[in-house]
Amino acid sequence: MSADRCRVQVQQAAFNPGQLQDLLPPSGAVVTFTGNVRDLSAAGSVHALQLEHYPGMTERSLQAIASEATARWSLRAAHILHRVGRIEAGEAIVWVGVCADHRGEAFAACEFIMDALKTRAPFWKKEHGAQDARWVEARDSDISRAERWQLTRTGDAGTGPCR
Amino acid sequence: MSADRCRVQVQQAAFNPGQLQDLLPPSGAVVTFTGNVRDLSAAGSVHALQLEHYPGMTERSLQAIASEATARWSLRAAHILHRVGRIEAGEAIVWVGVCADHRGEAFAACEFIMDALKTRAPFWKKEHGAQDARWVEARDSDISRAERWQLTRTGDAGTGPCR
Amino acid sequence: MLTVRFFARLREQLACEVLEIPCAPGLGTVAALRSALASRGPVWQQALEDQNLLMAVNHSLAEPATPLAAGDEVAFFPPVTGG
Amino acid sequence: MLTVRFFARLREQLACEVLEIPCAPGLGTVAALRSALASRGPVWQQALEDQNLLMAVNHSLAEPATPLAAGDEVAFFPPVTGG
Repeated sequence: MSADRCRVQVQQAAFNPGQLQDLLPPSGAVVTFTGNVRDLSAAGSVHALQLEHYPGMTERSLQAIASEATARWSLRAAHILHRVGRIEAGEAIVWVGVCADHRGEAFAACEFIMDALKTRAPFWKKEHGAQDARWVEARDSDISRAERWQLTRTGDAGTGPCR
Repeated sequence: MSADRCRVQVQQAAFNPGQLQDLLPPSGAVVTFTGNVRDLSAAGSVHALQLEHYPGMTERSLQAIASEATARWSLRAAHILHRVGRIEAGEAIVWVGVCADHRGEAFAACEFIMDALKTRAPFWKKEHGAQDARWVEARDSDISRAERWQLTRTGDAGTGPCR
Repeated sequence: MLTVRFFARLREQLACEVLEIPCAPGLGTVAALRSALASRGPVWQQALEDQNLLMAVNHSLAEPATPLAAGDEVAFFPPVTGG
Repeated sequence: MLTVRFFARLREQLACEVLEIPCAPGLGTVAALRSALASRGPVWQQALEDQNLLMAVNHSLAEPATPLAAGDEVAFFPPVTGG
């Protein structure tokens, strides 16, 4: 059960969020998050993103985040899929699906996973606009969102039931 | 845009959550909640639920909840689908999909909608077990979850942009 | 006339889904209507004295003091359990 | 030997993706390795003095004092921006 409960995947291919939800185990409450590439950023119009990652460390980091989520909340599943390579505007870049018996735990765990992923998982975005390309800067708001979870921290990366 | 932003539906037919997500408008952050019928409750095993509603008032109540969500948070869409009639264990009973530019707003609005729905929308569940059927009692935890949102209330049902 | 609807467990207890009641001077509020219904007999009295019952007028949640007028649809029902 | 990797903007600034560096007495910690790399020239010095850079050893986030041993893979990279 452990291996199936936390599932993480890093891939180049596009994916359909609805089809990923169909793969989750039966449970009373399912919360999903899908992040799509927006066609506009603070720096201007965006045609596509180029996503760089650190093969090996990225997967390990996502696994640790999913594992920490299952240690902190009572979950039936925590799945993470993140694309790398070139991703066109409008396409999905990340998907998180969390299953639990109770909706409060599913909501909290899904939001925690996204906040942790944004600050701890080695991915880097380069925006491709009409003329130029530029690296995306990390956002302070992501750091402060992630810090919220430290206040009630009950588990630690690496000690969860999925490791 | 208004009409499309808040969409609520009450139906007898089964539905696929993934297909509903495909109908949401393009946006940076999408959070969905799916509630499925569990095969076990506090009162015993559950073969199916019979969902009763108040035609007219139920739809109006869901519309008011979606509208309040769009008044409180900056959302591109808030869709709610709820089944009525007989629903077998394992089947989806409710689905909420929320789209926003920022994930924090999508998470908050989706959770708010579920908490409001659980305490304000006229639906009543009857559990069918192996031998008997019994009405499900309202849960205090649902009431306290819903009350959290009053603390930071900024909009009111009926004043949202979707009415 | 007032239309009065009952739902879920309450509907079963009363063995009644919908009533048509002529407007009368003593039925000016939801609370007054509720008292009048409770006087129909022991089953009605017991079912309607449940403090957790919710009330709606014309598809909006109502208070005991909510006024009633001819043509209104009033509903009584247990706490909701959807989702 | 130590394997040293650079990612994203840092990789472009240095025009370097991976280095193989012989272990040496002066390279016992991540901070020592970082100093040694910075001494390679002005471009390296400027890129590596960025206080926001993150460091990893063998695929785990590391501190300046994290010790290094032969065979370790060390990485330097800007704050992450996935999701």
